[in-house]
Amino acid sequence: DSGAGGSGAAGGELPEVCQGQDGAGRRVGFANLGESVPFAVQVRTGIERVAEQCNVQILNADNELDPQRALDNVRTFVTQGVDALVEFQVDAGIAEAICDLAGDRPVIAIDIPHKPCATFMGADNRGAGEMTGAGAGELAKQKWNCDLDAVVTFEGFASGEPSIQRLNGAIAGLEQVCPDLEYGDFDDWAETVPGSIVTRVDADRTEPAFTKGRDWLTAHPAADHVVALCLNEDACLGFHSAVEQAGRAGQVIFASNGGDPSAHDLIRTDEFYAGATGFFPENYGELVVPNMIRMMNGEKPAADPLLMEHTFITAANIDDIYPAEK
Amino acid sequence: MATVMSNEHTDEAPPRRRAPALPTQLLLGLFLVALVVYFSVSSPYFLSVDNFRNILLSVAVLGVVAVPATLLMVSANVDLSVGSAAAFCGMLFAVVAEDHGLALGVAAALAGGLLAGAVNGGLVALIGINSIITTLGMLSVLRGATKLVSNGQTVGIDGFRGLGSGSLAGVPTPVWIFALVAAAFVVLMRYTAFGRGIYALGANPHAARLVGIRPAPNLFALFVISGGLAALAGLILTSQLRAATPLSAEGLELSVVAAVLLGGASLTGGRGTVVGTLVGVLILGTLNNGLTILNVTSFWQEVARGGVLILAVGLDQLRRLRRD
Amino acid sequence: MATVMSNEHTDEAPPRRRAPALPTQLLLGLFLVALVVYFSVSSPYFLSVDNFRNILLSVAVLGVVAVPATLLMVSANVDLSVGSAAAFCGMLFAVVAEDHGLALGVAAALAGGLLAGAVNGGLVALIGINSIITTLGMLSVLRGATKLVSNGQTVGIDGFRGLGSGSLAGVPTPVWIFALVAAAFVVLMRYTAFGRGIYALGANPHAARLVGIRPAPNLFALFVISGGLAALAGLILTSQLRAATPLSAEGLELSVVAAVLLGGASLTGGRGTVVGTLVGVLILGTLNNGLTILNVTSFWQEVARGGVLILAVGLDQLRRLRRD
Amino acid sequence: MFRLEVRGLYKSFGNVPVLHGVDVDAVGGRVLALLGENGAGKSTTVKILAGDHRCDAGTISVSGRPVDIRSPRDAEAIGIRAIFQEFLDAPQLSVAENICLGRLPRRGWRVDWRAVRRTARTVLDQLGVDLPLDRPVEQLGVAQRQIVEIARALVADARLLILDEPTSALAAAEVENLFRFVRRLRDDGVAIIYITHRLDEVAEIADDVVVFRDGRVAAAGPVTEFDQHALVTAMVGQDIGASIDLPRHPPAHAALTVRDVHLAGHVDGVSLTAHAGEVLSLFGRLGCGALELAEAMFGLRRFDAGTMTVADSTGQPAGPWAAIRAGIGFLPVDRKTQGVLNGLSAAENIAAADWSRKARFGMLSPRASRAAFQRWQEELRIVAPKGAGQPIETLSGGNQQKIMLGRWLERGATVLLLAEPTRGVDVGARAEIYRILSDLAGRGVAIIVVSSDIDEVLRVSDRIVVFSRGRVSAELTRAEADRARLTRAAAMKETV
Ligand SMILES: Nc1ncnc2c1ncn2[C@@H]1O[C@H](COP(=O)(O)OP(=O)(O)OP(=O)(O)O)[C@@H](O)[C@H]1O
Ligand SMILES: Nc1ncnc2c1ncn2[C@@H]1O[C@H](COP(=O)(O)OP(=O)(O)OP(=O)(O)O)[C@@H](O)[C@H]1O
Ligand SMILES: [Mg+2]
Ligand SMILES: [Mg+2]
Repeated sequence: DSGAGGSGAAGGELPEVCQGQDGAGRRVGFANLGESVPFAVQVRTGIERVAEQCNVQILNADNELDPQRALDNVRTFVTQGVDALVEFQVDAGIAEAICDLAGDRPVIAIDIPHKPCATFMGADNRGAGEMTGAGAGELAKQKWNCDLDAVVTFEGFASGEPSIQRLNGAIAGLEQVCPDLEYGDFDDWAETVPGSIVTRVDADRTEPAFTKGRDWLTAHPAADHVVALCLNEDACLGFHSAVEQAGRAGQVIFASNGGDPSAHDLIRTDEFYAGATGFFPENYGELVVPNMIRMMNGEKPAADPLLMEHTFITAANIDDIYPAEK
Repeated sequence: MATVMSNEHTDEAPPRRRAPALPTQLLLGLFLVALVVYFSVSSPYFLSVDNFRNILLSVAVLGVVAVPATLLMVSANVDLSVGSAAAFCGMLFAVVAEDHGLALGVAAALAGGLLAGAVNGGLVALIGINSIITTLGMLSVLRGATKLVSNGQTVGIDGFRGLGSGSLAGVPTPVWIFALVAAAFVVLMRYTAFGRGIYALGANPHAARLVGIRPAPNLFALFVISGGLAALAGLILTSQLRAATPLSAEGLELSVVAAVLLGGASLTGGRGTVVGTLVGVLILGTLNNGLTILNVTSFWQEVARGGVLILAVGLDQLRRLRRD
Repeated sequence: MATVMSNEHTDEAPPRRRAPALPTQLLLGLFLVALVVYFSVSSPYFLSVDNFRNILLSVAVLGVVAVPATLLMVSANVDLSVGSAAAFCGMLFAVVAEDHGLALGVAAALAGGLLAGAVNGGLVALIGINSIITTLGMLSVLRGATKLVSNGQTVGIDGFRGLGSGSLAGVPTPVWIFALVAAAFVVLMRYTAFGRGIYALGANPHAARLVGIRPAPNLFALFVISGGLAALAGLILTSQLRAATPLSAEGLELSVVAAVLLGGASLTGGRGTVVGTLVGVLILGTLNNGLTILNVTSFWQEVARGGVLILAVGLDQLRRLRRD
Repeated sequence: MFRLEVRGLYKSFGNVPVLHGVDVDAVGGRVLALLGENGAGKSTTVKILAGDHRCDAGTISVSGRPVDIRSPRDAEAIGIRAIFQEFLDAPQLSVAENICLGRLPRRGWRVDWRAVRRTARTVLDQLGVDLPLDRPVEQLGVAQRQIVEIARALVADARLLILDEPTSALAAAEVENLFRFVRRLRDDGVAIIYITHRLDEVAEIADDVVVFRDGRVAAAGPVTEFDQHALVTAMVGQDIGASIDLPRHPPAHAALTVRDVHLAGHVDGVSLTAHAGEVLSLFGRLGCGALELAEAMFGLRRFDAGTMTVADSTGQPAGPWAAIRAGIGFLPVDRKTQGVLNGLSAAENIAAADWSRKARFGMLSPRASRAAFQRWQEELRIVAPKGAGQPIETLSGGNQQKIMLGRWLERGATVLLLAEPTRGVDVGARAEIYRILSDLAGRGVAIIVVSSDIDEVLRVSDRIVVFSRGRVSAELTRAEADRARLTRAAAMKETV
């Protein structure tokens, strides 16, 4: 093995992020969700950064949001004789097949549980969603006294559990702050509930959110107190552009999940962008890597599940969270 | 001596029962009208100046690349890399503009698009590689390059709203651009030696060569034009969304192919018109808009979109079958 | 009166002094070998029985639909709906099997695939709609239908592992199936009147019709076969994943087109072989596998995949250019 | 006895009537020659018989029983086999497979490839030709492709064999072989419909004639009742008189010169000069190299060695575009694949070679194309029922050929390379074309005709260069030339 060349800590003391765990000589396969998703790229970058500091060699693969590709990647990792797997793919349904292939190697699954074999690490999707909804609700209460005409979500209907959990959570979080409205029961996933003020839109990327968002605005000409809840920043960016272009700025409050840098400017400058629930994907590595070393050494992870702490990023706290951006 | 027959046979042809031929484009136009009527009756929000502006705005980007794609298809080629090229150029613009200002950003985007087009053109026109394979390859190359440029992140950009969000005389700038491109191509394809040469090349490349039309430079120019307009589309998109994302314009190529084929062009070349493509583009845009406004659930929207696509082309075909 | 000439040497063109042509397929095979050698030298993990099994397994589903797609392309048609059809049939299977058992599930999946194929075939062969438009429409319809069937959710399925995860004589079942399908199509395309009729239809439909080959039933059958094999692919996929997901096999159609064109077929019909397609499929699979094993980052992989696609076809073209 | 009776056949395309109630009888054991000017409706009639077109009205009966021909399969069931004026082959498939197309011999469920090859070989032998059985037909020349077409029609047993201008691309030897074959079939009781514009062939092969004019039968009867003059009169509708001798031209300066040209496998050291104001014919058999030389002079093939001078510029043109710029025009042999721009109008087809000059700052007016069409329509007697805008592929074969020629007249080429210029052109128009060529020469154009038609060469040339196996075997003035000398020189194995 060539090992993790040029590690930051060879021989010397390990940096603090490693929590005292040295992964020298260990090879870990990391299959990423899909490198076309900005969030996933940040997860990878973070894991690579910490792994290098802790002397773990990371082998990368891209699941490309394709379940079949995810299986192929596990097979390739096994052939390469990796010591452990970090699996980031959103389809809970194929967890079993993945676990079978992984054998008795330790597995950490990111953002969705792989029940049979893996330690869960990542977002509390439901909880994060509730935080997003509540954040939007607080602003709505302040601006409009919760007098809402409509709620619209931008999400990926076919992107599996995380999307559903985050948006169901967001609706629930909003309801907690602004309770006296007709939301309808979305607990078992549904696209529409009769009589609900919620419209769920299948658009988790910028362009579709822009186009469908504009169409939605056209179909709701009288709605001037609207809350928009987004699966990610890309979607909220698209709808935000649509709102401005339709000349309806000030009629919509935005809140998103993720906290990608692309929305930081809006959070700072637009009083109607309530904020974003930070998932801090760049920090996933700090939980994944040390715990994975523990598991490869036969120890238990520091916690199971390994949950990220979420923060609702607003104009008020963003400069504290990202001081370097100022 | 042989029997020489008199010519006094009845001059009348036997009675014909056929309807006069309705041109494909007109039928397609009627189909579009039918869609509009249907949606107008079904929703109070559909039939409004505002909403037509929405529809036009939503198809402007598609239109800017579908129009040159028509001429490409007349030449029996396709450019499947337009979506990736638009995304790549949009990202180039955002990244360069961030550090070096808007003007340089725009220049970089246009240069990128023309270069991508020149690569496609070089491979297809000079080396002779099949255009589907070439541009399928470039689709992948440029999408990867887009992500490399921004490390897979969305890049927000400010102060560049005019191209995407401005308007003149009540008509949004992207729609003006789309209209200008379409008008330019109507002239190019009908009234220039270049345009007619492309029709000739598409109809019969060998024969076209024998009348002095040079395939290589003509096709090369066509791909470069397509690349340049993909860059323009990428700029409009970035300006509209105020951000360049690594996934922008994904799948645009399939909409382009659908619109151009809807408009009566054929992949075997020699056939296709800008007007047909315009109607094709509008059918796609109207359908998306109308279904969303009717609040049709997304799964049914997907089914309906496919169905209407088939129906629009099928009607024309059925009519021909009946006539023959 | 014409003068009668002796006919000693009216026959053949004069002797040709060109280098004997290296067939496209052989060149492509050499390209595949070069890829394998390159990856073997670059990584200690590439060259192993295990890894070749990985590669074969990863292309089996693609192969099962790319083989019939070859014959479709010989007939100058494409079926862009195969990915959606596979997902649809896999989902049908999972949903029906959940309530009514595996046997009924399999029956439903196959029926669904054949029906989808029959719809495609009916629209293309009987009504005469362009196959790109038709199957682009069906791509959308079937993907929507897949989500409707499961309300957009993934459906897990147990006790159906054999098709996807079993193996015989060390070779995984999906690879066996792929091999059988390929062998059947070699015979079909070379030694049956049906297969040769398809070549004739693709090469010149008018000529074929005039010698009594009927386009409609032949093309119809072809689409039904394609649909049936898409169903088989969907079943394999579902068995491998132990779940049917609404997004499975998305974009499969583009890989199919790439593999078939790589293999030397042409969208204008009349050309294409199973062996060529096999090599095309293996090039795609080897590339994905090798690049991942070399730990090439995903962005660069995307660039490299596009580049290699162009290179593989371009080499053949360059060689031809040089010869002329 | 097989007897096909066609009565009152009507056919229109769109609103253009083409056949106005024609009657045709084809009888087993007799060859019926179907004659008429270009566009008279000959091909349309036989396409209806073959099930390729449906007629609008009329009856067809076989041996007294009415039949309904709705598709090619119906025609085949009756025993009708046809080869068409335009090639209908499968270009990517092998010669053997093309010959057996649609009726591949089988052994059990599988195609018996040996029998395929055997069958193909047998037919080709009977035609006295040797073709590479495994080569895709797209790699063959026109004449070889035409032979494949003929062979296909001969493979199956026919009761009615239709041959639509089968010899237009063939040299005399193949024609003679074909005739032998046709006579044998006739003697076996097959009915044959033979369409041609070569009246000498009529005398040689036909038993009966039917002459079409403008979609009607203008004359019909046993061949013995017509002399050539009567046939022409019936076709054209008036007495066009005897063919007048074309005026001769004094040769002027050299317009195009090639020296020591080598084209690997085709031409082996040929030098020649064409002068302004003369008609120079390159005569020879199929594959003699004259055609390839003409193609090379137009920039379609590279010289392996040799020089070329046109006007003042030396060197081989880099491509057709360069040749055209140097004032050269080229009429290809294969109209369908190299000539017509299908989908484009007749007018655009005639103007296409001149677009670069007609365009002002790149802009091209459709009116300019229409004007070009009108300029040549009368002179070449082009029949286009729908006018200048009619898509070229819906014109009759002979009219397409006239447009191909008109293209270079419109361009005003100073050197014209014409390969088989009257292929498929009717007698009247042929005389017209000869007269035009003579006129052009009189105006100082250098004309090079590549032809394997001995009558054409004798009629039109000022000077004749005979090719044999890639070399010049004789050079004769018109005064020196006669059939015997030309034939001998073309068959010559060694150079003089
Ligand atoms: N598909 C079509 N659409 C319109 N007109 C057509 C079509 N096919 C043939 N025609 C017209 O029908 C007329 C007769 O054509 P046809 O091919 O039968 O002539 P022909 O006697 O065979 O002539 P030639 O000697 O030149 O081959 C022509 O004027 C032609 O333009
Ligand atoms: N498409 C084709 N076109 C022309 N020739 C072909 C074609 N396919 C095969 N052949 C030729 O036909 C001949 C016989 O082929 P093949 O081996 O398939 O015959 P077979 O009937 O199986 O004979 P055997 O009894 O020897 O197995 C070979 O020379 C082969 O090259
Ligand atoms: Mg004819
Ligand atoms: Mg054999």
